[in-house]
Order: sequence, then C-alpha cells, then structure tokens
Amino acid sequence: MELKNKRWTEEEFFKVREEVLNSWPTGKDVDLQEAVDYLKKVPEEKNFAIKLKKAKEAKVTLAQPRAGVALIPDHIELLNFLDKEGGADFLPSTIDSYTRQNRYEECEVGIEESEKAGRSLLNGFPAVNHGVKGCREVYESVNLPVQARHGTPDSRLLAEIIHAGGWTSNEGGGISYNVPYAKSVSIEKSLRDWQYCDRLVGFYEEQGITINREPFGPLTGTLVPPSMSNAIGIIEALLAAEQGVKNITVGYGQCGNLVQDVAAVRALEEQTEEYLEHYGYKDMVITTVFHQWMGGFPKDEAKAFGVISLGSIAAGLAGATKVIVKTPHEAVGIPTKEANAAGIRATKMALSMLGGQRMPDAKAIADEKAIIKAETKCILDKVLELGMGDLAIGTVKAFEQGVIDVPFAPSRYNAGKILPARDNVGCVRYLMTGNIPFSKDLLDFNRQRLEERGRYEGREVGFAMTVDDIFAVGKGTLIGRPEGK
Amino acid sequence: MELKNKRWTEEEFFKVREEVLNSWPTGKDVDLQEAVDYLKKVPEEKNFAIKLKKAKEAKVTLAQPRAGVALIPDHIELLNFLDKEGGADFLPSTIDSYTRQNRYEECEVGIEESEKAGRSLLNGFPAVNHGVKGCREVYESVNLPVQARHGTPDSRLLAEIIHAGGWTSNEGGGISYNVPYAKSVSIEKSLRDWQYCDRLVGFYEEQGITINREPFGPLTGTLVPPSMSNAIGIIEALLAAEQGVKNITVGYGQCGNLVQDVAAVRALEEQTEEYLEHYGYKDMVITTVFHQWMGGFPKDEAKAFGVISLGSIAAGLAGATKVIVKTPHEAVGIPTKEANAAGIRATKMALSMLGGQRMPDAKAIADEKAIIKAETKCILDKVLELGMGDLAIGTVKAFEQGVIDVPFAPSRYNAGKILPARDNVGCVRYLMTGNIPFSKDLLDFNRQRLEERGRYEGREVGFAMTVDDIFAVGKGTLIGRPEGK
Amino acid sequence: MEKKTVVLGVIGSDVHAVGNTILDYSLTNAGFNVVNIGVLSSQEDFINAAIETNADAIWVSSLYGHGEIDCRGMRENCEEAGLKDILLYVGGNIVVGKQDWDVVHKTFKDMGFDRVYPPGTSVEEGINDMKKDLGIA
Amino acid sequence: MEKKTVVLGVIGSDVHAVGNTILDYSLTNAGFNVVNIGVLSSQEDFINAAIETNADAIWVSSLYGHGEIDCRGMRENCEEAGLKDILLYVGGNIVVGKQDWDVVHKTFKDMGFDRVYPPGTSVEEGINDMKKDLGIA
Ligand code: B12
Ligand code: B12
Repeated sequence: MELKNKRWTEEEFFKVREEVLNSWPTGKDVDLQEAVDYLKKVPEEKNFAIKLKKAKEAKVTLAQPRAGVALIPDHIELLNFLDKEGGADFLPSTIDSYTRQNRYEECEVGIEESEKAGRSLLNGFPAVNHGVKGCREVYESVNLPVQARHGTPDSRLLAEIIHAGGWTSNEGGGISYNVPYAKSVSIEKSLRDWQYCDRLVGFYEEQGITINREPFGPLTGTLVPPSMSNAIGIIEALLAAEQGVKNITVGYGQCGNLVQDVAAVRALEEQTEEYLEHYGYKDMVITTVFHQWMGGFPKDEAKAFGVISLGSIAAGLAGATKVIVKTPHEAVGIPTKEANAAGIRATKMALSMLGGQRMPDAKAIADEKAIIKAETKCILDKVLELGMGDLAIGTVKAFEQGVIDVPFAPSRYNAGKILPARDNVGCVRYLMTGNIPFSKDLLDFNRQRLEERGRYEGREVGFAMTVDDIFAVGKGTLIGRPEGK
Repeated sequence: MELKNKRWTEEEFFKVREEVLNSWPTGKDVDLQEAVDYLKKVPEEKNFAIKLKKAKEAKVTLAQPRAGVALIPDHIELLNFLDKEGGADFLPSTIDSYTRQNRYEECEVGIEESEKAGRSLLNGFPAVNHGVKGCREVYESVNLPVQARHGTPDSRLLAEIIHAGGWTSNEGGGISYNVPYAKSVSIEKSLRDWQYCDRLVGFYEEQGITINREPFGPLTGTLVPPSMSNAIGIIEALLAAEQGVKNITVGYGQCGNLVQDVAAVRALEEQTEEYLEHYGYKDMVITTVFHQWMGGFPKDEAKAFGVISLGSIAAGLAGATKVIVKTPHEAVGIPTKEANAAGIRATKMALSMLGGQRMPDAKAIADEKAIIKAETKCILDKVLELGMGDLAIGTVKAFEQGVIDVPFAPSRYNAGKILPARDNVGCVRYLMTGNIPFSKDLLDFNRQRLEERGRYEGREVGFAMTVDDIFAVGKGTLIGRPEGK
Repeated sequence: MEKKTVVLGVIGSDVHAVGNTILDYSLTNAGFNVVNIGVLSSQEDFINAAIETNADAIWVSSLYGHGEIDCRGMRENCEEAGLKDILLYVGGNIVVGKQDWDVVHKTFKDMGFDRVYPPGTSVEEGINDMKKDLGIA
Repeated sequence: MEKKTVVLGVIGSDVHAVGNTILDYSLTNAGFNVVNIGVLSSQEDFINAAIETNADAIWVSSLYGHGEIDCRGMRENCEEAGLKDILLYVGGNIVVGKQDWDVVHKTFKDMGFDRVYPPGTSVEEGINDMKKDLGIA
C-alpha cells in the first residue's frame, strides 16, 4: 500500500487489521462491534474527548499527570491515588518502553519480575500484554477519562486494545512518536501505521463514539523551536482529520520564555484551526496541551516545584486546555505516587490561584506570534510543495531533505542538521538552520537574536551555547550563560 | 513635643535619645560615634542599602526569607543555613513578639526557657535583650546584609541597637508597624516614635553611612486593596525622607490577580518617586519589595509551593527589587530551617527561570495602574488637606476620620469601616467604602466590579464574599465562590 | 433556651485579628452570646470578662507561637478566680513550628484545656464540640 | 601517547539521545577516540563495537529505568566474547524511580561494572575517573 494522505478504505483497513491483531495473542480479544457497544456506555464525564471540549468551552486549564506501572492492581491504585490525593482531571496510562518497541516478550519478563520483586521493574503499563480485559479493569476501576501515553512508532495493536478497553484518548503521531522515540523506523512506515490508529478512531467516530487524539508536541523535549513543533503538530492534525478523527489536542512543550510560550500556544491553536478549515475538515474540536518543562530538571525538589509552577502558570496564561504535569522527582527517576500527586497539587494550586487569568494582550506577544506563524508557514508550504499537494508524501520528503528537522532526535531518518539555542531573553531560536526553508527575513531574525546574546556574553554564537542551554535549567537558570554573566 | 512632619533638631533627638537608651540595660552600650566607626567598616556587599541600589540598576529581583530564633548561636546557624542552603540574597532577623511590645522581661524568660528546652520558645530573635554585642556577633558571623523585621510600634531602642550592631536595614513605619500590630497605640505616638527611627538613619546618612528603611507594605496581609497600602507606603516614605532617610524600599503584599499585582507595584514605585520629587527630596534611592501571599496559606506543602512560586513570578514580572519569601510550613508554624531554605530555592528557581522577564506592556496593566494611582491620589490629597499641608498631622486626622482605614486591623485607632472583597477576576476591591475619599467614578468602578461578581455567583454583594475570600487561598482557590460556581 | 455566653480573644502579645473576626461572626451566627475581648489579651482579661458576663466557655486563640508560655497556669487561675469547671478551649497555631500534634495536644490537655485544636480547624468543628460539651447539641 | 578508545551508547529500548550527544562531544574534546553506537543498543552491539575497535572502555548509559534488566550479565558476556578486563562504566538514571543509592550502586558493582554513576553526574567526573583507571591521569 502506497503512502498517501487519503482516508483508508474499509477494505484496506480491515486487511491490515487482521495482521495487526495476529501479531500478539491478546490481539484476538479485540472485537470491534462489542467494543463499540462497550464504548457507547462510557459516561460523558469519563470520555476524554467530551471532557476536553467542555474544558475549552469553560476556558479552564485541566491537569494530567504521567504514570504507569507494570501490574494491574498497582496501576489502578496509582491512578486512583493521583485522582484522590493529587486532584488530577485526566488520567494517563504511561506505557512501558518495551511495548513501545513492540517487544512484548520482554514485557512478559518485566511483568513476572515485577511480581517477584514486589515493585515495578517496567517503566510503564504494558497494555498490550494485559489485553482488552486488563485495560477495561483499569478503566472500570477509576473515575476519570483514561489516555494511553507512550512513544510507539507502531502503535496499531496498542491502539486497538486500549480503545476497546475503554480508554478514550491516544497520544502520538507518525512523526512525533517516531523521530524522538526510534532510531531506524522510516517516516513512511510510521506515518502509515499512525494512519491506521487514526482510521480506527475515525471508525469509532462514525459509530458515534468520540475519541481524542493528541499529537506529542514536545518531541525531544530539548530546545525544540516552537515553529518546528507547531508545524509537526499541524501536519499530524491534518493527517488525523483525513482519517476521520474529530477531536484533536495539539501540544507544545514549554520553552521557558513566557512571551514565547504564550505566543506559541496561541499560534498553534489558531494555525491548526486555520489549516483544518482551509482543507475543509468540518466539526473539528481543537484543544491544546501545554507540557511543563520537558528538558533536564533540577535535582532539588524545591527547585523542581519552582519549575513545575512556572510551567503551570505559563499554561494558564496561554489558555491551554490541558497541562501535563511533571513531578519533584523528575531529575532522578520515575516518581512515587506521592511525588506525582504533589506535582499535580502544586500545579492545580498555581492554576486555581491564577483563577483563569490569561496573559493580557500585548504587542510583544503579537510580534512573537507573528514570527512563529510565519516560520511555521514556511515549513508547511515547503512540505506541501515537496509532496506536490500530498501532505504525507511531502512529509517523508521533507525529512529526507531536512526541511523538517528535529533537534537531538535519535532517528536516522531525521537530518539532524539544525541546532537550537536561546537568544538573550531566553527564547529558543534556530542557531544552525540546516535546510530549514525560511525566508531571508526569518533567517536574519534568528541570527540577529542570537548575535545579541553573543555580544552580551562576549562569545561567538555557536554550539557551546546549545550545550550550556541544555544544562541550564537543571543547574537553575533558563539561559546557559558563561560564568560571571 | 508636638507631632509635625519636620526634621527633628539635634536637640530634640538627643533629648529623647537619652530616655530611649535608659529604658532597658542594653541601651547603655550604644555609643553613636563608635557605631559610626563600626558601620564605616561594613563592606559594600554587606550593606543592605547598597546591595538594593545595585539590584535595581541590574534589574534583578532578589530574595529574602523571614527567620529568627531566641538564641544567638542558633540564630547564626539559621541565617547561614538560609544563605548556603537556600541561596538567600538578603538575611532577615525576625524579632520576637515580646520585643515588639517592648516586654523585654518576658524575653528574658523566653531566652532562659529556650536554653533549657533546647529549642526556641520565642517566635523571633530578641535583639534588644541580646544588645549591640549580640547583634554584632550575628552580623559578623554571616556573609550577607542583615535587616531587622518585626512589627514594633515603638522600635526606637531596637533601631538604636540593631544599627549599632551592623544591621543596615530596618523594616517598619509609624503606620505599618502600628495598625496591624497593636491595639492601643495612638497613631500620633507611633508616628513620632518612627520619626525617631528615621532620624537615627538620617543621622547615619549624614555621617556617610547609608542605611535602608522599608515600610511594611502588606499591613494585615488580608485583602488590603492596593491603593490603601500604596498610600500608606508613600506617606511613610515621605515622612522618612523628611528625617533624612535616603534609601527606601516601598512594599506591596501580593493580592493574587497578576494584572493587579504588576500594576500595583509599578504604581507604587512611580508614585513614590513622583511624590518625593514633588516635595523636593533629592538623591533618593527608591526600590520595591513584593511580599509573597501574606494571607492564610494552604496546609499542604505542595500547594504551598504553588503559592510561593506564583508569588515569585508575580514579583519578577512586576520588576520588584526584592521578594519576601514564604515557606511550605506557612499554614502550620514557624518553619524549620530546611523548609525555609526550600521556600527560597523554589522562589529563586522560578525567578531565574523567568530570567529577568517583565510583564509585557499591555492595556490591561495600564488601566489597572491608572485606577490604583487615581485611588491613591484621592487618599493622599485628602490626608494633606486634613493636615493643612502637614502630612504627619494629616495622617493622624485621616485615621480619626477613616480616610485611611486598614481592613482587619486590630488597632482601635483604625476606623475599621472599610471591607474588601475580590471582583470576578480576583482583583481586590472596596466593598464597604467607609469614609474613603474617592471620586464618584472610583466608587462606582469598585461597586460595578463587585456587582459583576455578584451576578456571576448569583448572590448579593456582601460580607459573605469577604469571609469566603479570606478562606479561599487556604482552600486552594483565589476567589471564594459559593459551591458549584 | 437561654443563650450561652462565650468569651473570645487572642492571648498574649498576639495581634492576629482575622481569625478572631471570623470566630466572632460565626459564633454569633450560631446563636451564642459572644464577648470578644480581641487581640493582645492577658489571662486576666479573659478571666475578668468571664466573671463579669457569667460565661459558659472561654475560647482562647493563639496564633503567633507563644501559646505554650501564654497559656500556662490558665486553668489554675480560672479556679482561683472562682470560675469552677468553665469550658476552656484553645486553638490556632498554638506552638512554635510544625510539631508532633499528639505531644502538643497532650501538653495543653495537661494544662487543663478541655479541647485543643490544630491549625486550620474549621469553626464548625469547635462549635459542634461546644454544643456537645454544653449539652445543647 | 596513543588515543584511548571508548565505546559509547544507550542500552536497551532506551531512546534518550541528548546525554549521549553531550558525552560524545565531551569525551572527544577530552582526547578520546569515541565510538558512539547511539541509542537503542543491545549488549551485543556494545560488545561487537568494542571488539572491532579494540576498545579500552565501554560507557553504558541507561536513562529510562530498565537499566537493571538490560545490564544483567553484561560482564559475563564481555568475558565470553573475549573482552577480558575491559573497563565497564554505567551511568544515567539506571533504575526505576528514586531508590537508595547505596543499594543501587552495589547491585551494579555486583554485576561487574567498574564504575556506577548516579543521576546528574557531570561528564568531567566520569572522564577523570577513566583517566585514573587507564593510568593516563
Ligand atoms: C528529555 C527526556 C526525554 C525525551 C528524550 C528525547 C530524546 N530522544 O533524547 C523524551 C520526551 C522523548 C523522553 C521519553 C521518555 N522518558 Co525521558 N526524560 C527526559 C529528561 C527530562 C531529560 C533527559 C535529558 O536529556 N537530560 C539532559 C542530559 C544532558 O542529561 P542526561 O541524559 O542525564 O545525561 C547526562 C548524565 O546522566 C551523565 N551520564 C549519562 N550516562 C552516563 C554514563 C556514564 C558512564 C557517565 C559517567 C555519565 C553518564 O552524563 C550525561 C551528559 O551530561 C529526563 C529527566 C531529567 N533528567 O530531568 C527524563 C527521564 C530520563 N525519562 C524517563 C522516562 C521514564 C521516559 C519514558 C519511558 C516515559 C515518558 N516520560 O514518556 C520515555 C522513554 C522512551 C524510551 N524508550 O527511552 C525517566 C526515567 C525514569 C527512571 N530511570 O526511573 C526520567 C528520569 C524522567 C522521570 N523522572 O520519570 N524523555
Ligand atoms: C495574616 C498573618 C499575619 C498578619 C496578621 C494581621 C492581623 N493583625 O491580623 C501579620 C502580617 C501582621 C502577621 C504578623 C505576625 N505573624 Co502571622 N500569620 C498570618 C497568616 C499568614 C494568616 C493568619 C490568618 O489570618 N488566617 C486566616 C484566619 C481566618 O485563620 P486563623 O487565624 O488560623 O484562625 C482560624 C483557625 O485557626 C481557628 N481558630 C483560631 N483560634 C481558635 C480557637 C478555637 C477554640 C477554635 C475551635 C478554633 C480556632 O478558627 C479561625 C477562623 O477560621 C498565618 C499563617 C497561615 N495561617 O497561613 C501567619 C502566622 C500565624 N503568623 C506567624 C507569626 C510568627 C507572625 C509574627 C510573629 C512574625 C511575622 N511573620 O512577622 C507576627 C506576629 C505579630 C504578633 N505580635 O502577633 C506564624 C505563627 C508561627 C507559629 N505558631 O509557629 C504563622 C503561622 C506563620 C508561620 N508559619 O510562621 N501575621
């Protein structure tokens, strides 16, 4: 089957589906008609998509943690703890890293060893191994909507199992769950595999069941310039819409400069809606998710609370529909449930004390938003040009040519030619521009901003800045200045 | 001696001084000439006034905790801990409550009992009892500037002892350290006693030693409308300047709405400078201090971190020179040194990640600032009118007539006729306006804003709102809404 | 039924007035006759007010941390002044710092307080207890 | 003196690439010959690279929490493959969660790692240790 940005036919879908369900024993338990009946009984307050839509209408920012452990009872306990003791608005089920690589045998080992050790040896919930039954047990034992959060280039079986299990949202996308999470999966393959996941959601939509999809905005979480992640988010939204997805949450990882963060979220929301509209996708519900700082954290818990709270406030001021919460254990390891709940409480306190306030309109925000939109448009225009109008084909070519290029991505299908660094006020800019298709004005703008920093710090603009910036937040500042600056 | 806003003569000052120094045995150890020599040796980086001036020039926001225990060695250990483990930029010495009421005998008991118990039974450092020698021991054992923070209506002896002890800043003022901290001290008396403290600082200034003075901005810490605290801060700054004080930090306690907070700090700084200039005080160095939320805190430590961080961010965005830090133990009791250091670290992390960013210029800020300035001017105009041009006399009369009126103040010299409440976006407004000399426009504005809230909540504007607002932050929200709203 | 009388105040050199305002408001709303002697009140002030008004209970607030010193001997002083078996409640932030509540509770119980409340106690809880203790629940 | 060779990579199903980039950059700057096999590398990948390049040391990174499972038997596998006494270092966030460091350290020492580093270790520390261990300090 050739990759194209075109809705899969029933035939195409069901042919692939057979293969997918046969790839691991638990696949056989997915019965689509039975799943539709099951999902029809999900009450509104436990449907991810509906709760997001209502949050957007009410103009509130809701909080969601990350969390997942190997065994079902422990996982349920964890989720309910985050609801009751943390005050989470949405529940996650973070999937373990073996599942993400479709290595289900290793998951079996991890499950067994976890049972023996009495603690989770897996870094997440192995949903495929636990199957539809296990996922339903989780869904039925909690009071909030559940979403799978992972990083799986080929998430087709996972998607089948979780949705049939009552989980009404799936994070990921053909770019965002490949490039940061894989080394040797081609863009073509992951785009196609995620078309499957989207088509599955589209199928449910046609049966009257709304399911949320969420492209993973932060990518590598490390100094990704807003226009790059926004462009990818918009592409994934368009690809999903083509497959029939209606409820999409586009995401953004905090960069750290408040003006840039607010501008980026607003640009993302507006441009996503504009492009969907332009391509004629109707009745779409577009919401936004803001990820608290995704790069290296400070080890000290008090400092971590400072980072967490700043992220919450940025999310609130930007008007994001949802905020993904970090924890005071972030720098060290997967958090205890207590640390996780503490992160949510700090987040919700900051948000509720902000009381729905937005960043007041200001020229600085408008200017930054204009820059981000212009950069994003340059990328998207070029992608479409490369695909001769087909977004999927264009995306594959864009990666080949470094037109889309994610910094620090492990994927060998990513050019890895661009390098970011902060400017003198902490906004993330393009330092090495690789093959990014920007207008001369935009290239000059990025350069000028970085040179301003170079002058201030009395050093050349270069990779040393990037390295310093990578360590900066962990060490307690936003910008990695040379000593004494 | 009649109260007047006029610099005391040498004769007046030294006559009163004798009396002051005789009021407790340690007073005899203050030798002004020797103190001048001692203070001349204070290096720049340990001088509070100079460090503040430099911070203002460098446009950074520095952090200061509150802390004080009964015994000298423990107090020194505590302060050095807050420096090393917290990263404090300024050190405090919070004075115990007996000293604040000049009950030095009870301090002796507290000191003895603390020695016996092996823990501090006093809620602060009894500086008068420890005398010049004790204060110098503290000053000499730390690496940062030290300030006395208290709440003492008659702080004359305390001021003599701490300044001779090498502490280069004193918090307080004739209004701000009376009305929230005393029941039956007349305004006349406390204004006069603080003229003494200011004159002492003026005397040092004349000897070439710059000492900082800081009116206590937050007052009762409980829903004080910005214009009321700003008016009081400006009055205290003018009174201090008249006595020769040159380095003044005007203060503001976080109200919670970011726009109002930023506008209030900017209005405070600008109007203070305008009034000082108008009255011809030259070479003044005016800085600002922002107090993190001064009302009831949530008991949960994670939530407390959220409140602390939001306060830090508001301080940074407002461009305050200094922020006073709360701790995760705030709701429960005087913090351990660890909890105190954690509060500073969270604060500094949020500030340094903000990286010097200010709130971008916005119409909403300008509008709110205009309101605050207009209200403040109404109050100050009336005070001067009542004093027939004399600010000190006017202030006494203004209290008598409820022209200045601090909500929830224990003082019987405070009219207690105004009541505050939050409007529908969380700004603190005047609910009962008592005898506040506002123009009709301003009265209408306050009323309209509250009525907007009333409509939203479906209830009458009234005291129930105030009560709900008092508990709100402790319960996790900014505005005290009725249930289900 | 006759209104019960409560003497209310904040003990010692303590000026925290907000909680006191709220307690006054809530106790009054709950139907008690409130005699509020306010902040900065000595044991003597409490006792005198209780005698004068023939009070049924004394609510001592202490917020600022010196509660342990300020409350010492209060029961004995009540007895001496002839206030036999008057209900003595104390609440607020009654000791310095975050201490083990069981120990704090015992300390104040041993001093003769009938009820001892930790930080952040709701007014309703105190009122309900008092209604019970006065047999008007 | 001849350049020493270090095999560098991230073990198991782990894709954390940022630290790996930094380590590569810093080890190269410090004068080592770096053979970076990148993320998602199996024990076999490490061992093959070490044999092929006649390496002096292997730096294993594990960030994602499965380090304990992924590293098991690595020393034995090295020996079997003929890599006698090769320096084996491991660092990153090598176990799931915030655990007692002494226990974690011992676990990995017992597995045969020469040096075991906690989260947030600076690159310089590892480099200095290696210079010592290779006798080039
Ligand atoms: C950025 C990040 C990501 C990015 C990675 C992008 C990419 N492809 O590189 C994304 C978002 C994709 C991601 C995904 C995941 N992550 Co992640 N991630 C982080 C984060 C925030 C920063 C890592 C980083 O780049 N740091 C900066 C670099 C410079 O530092 P470093 O990696 O620590 O490396 C330095 C040192 O450790 C040391 N070092 C490393 N190895 C060695 C070896 C030797 C011998 C020596 C001497 C030194 C040394 O030197 C390095 C350079 O200075 C950390 C938490 C943190 N540290 O704050 C979590 C963290 C590592 N991730 C974690 C997890 C669980 C995951 C996920 C499983 C789940 C999830 N959150 O989705 C997936 C895993 C996917 C997979 N299969 O691996 C956990 C690991 C938990 C644990 N060990 O208990 C962490 C600790 C967060 C947490 N507390 O939960 N992550
Ligand atoms: C506002 C405030 C102030 C204001 C007070 C203004 C005023 N005149 O009222 C100002 C800024 C002036 C101030 C000053 C000081 N404060 Co103060 N203050 C607070 C704060 C933040 C809120 C208090 C409040 O108004 N809460 C809202 C009301 C409604 O709640 P409440 O007072 O707790 O009362 C309720 C309950 O406790 C209960 N309750 C109270 N008494 C009783 C009795 C009974 C029988 C019952 C059933 C219930 C009950 O019901 C009340 C109504 O709901 C608290 C910390 C906190 N709670 O977050 C610190 C706090 C009380 N202050 C403290 C201290 C140390 C001081 C100072 C000594 C030092 C300083 N920081 O400058 C001075 C003391 C001055 C003095 N001589 O008393 C400490 C006490 C420490 C301790 N016990 O270990 C606290 C706990 C802060 C801290 N963690 O350090 N403070």
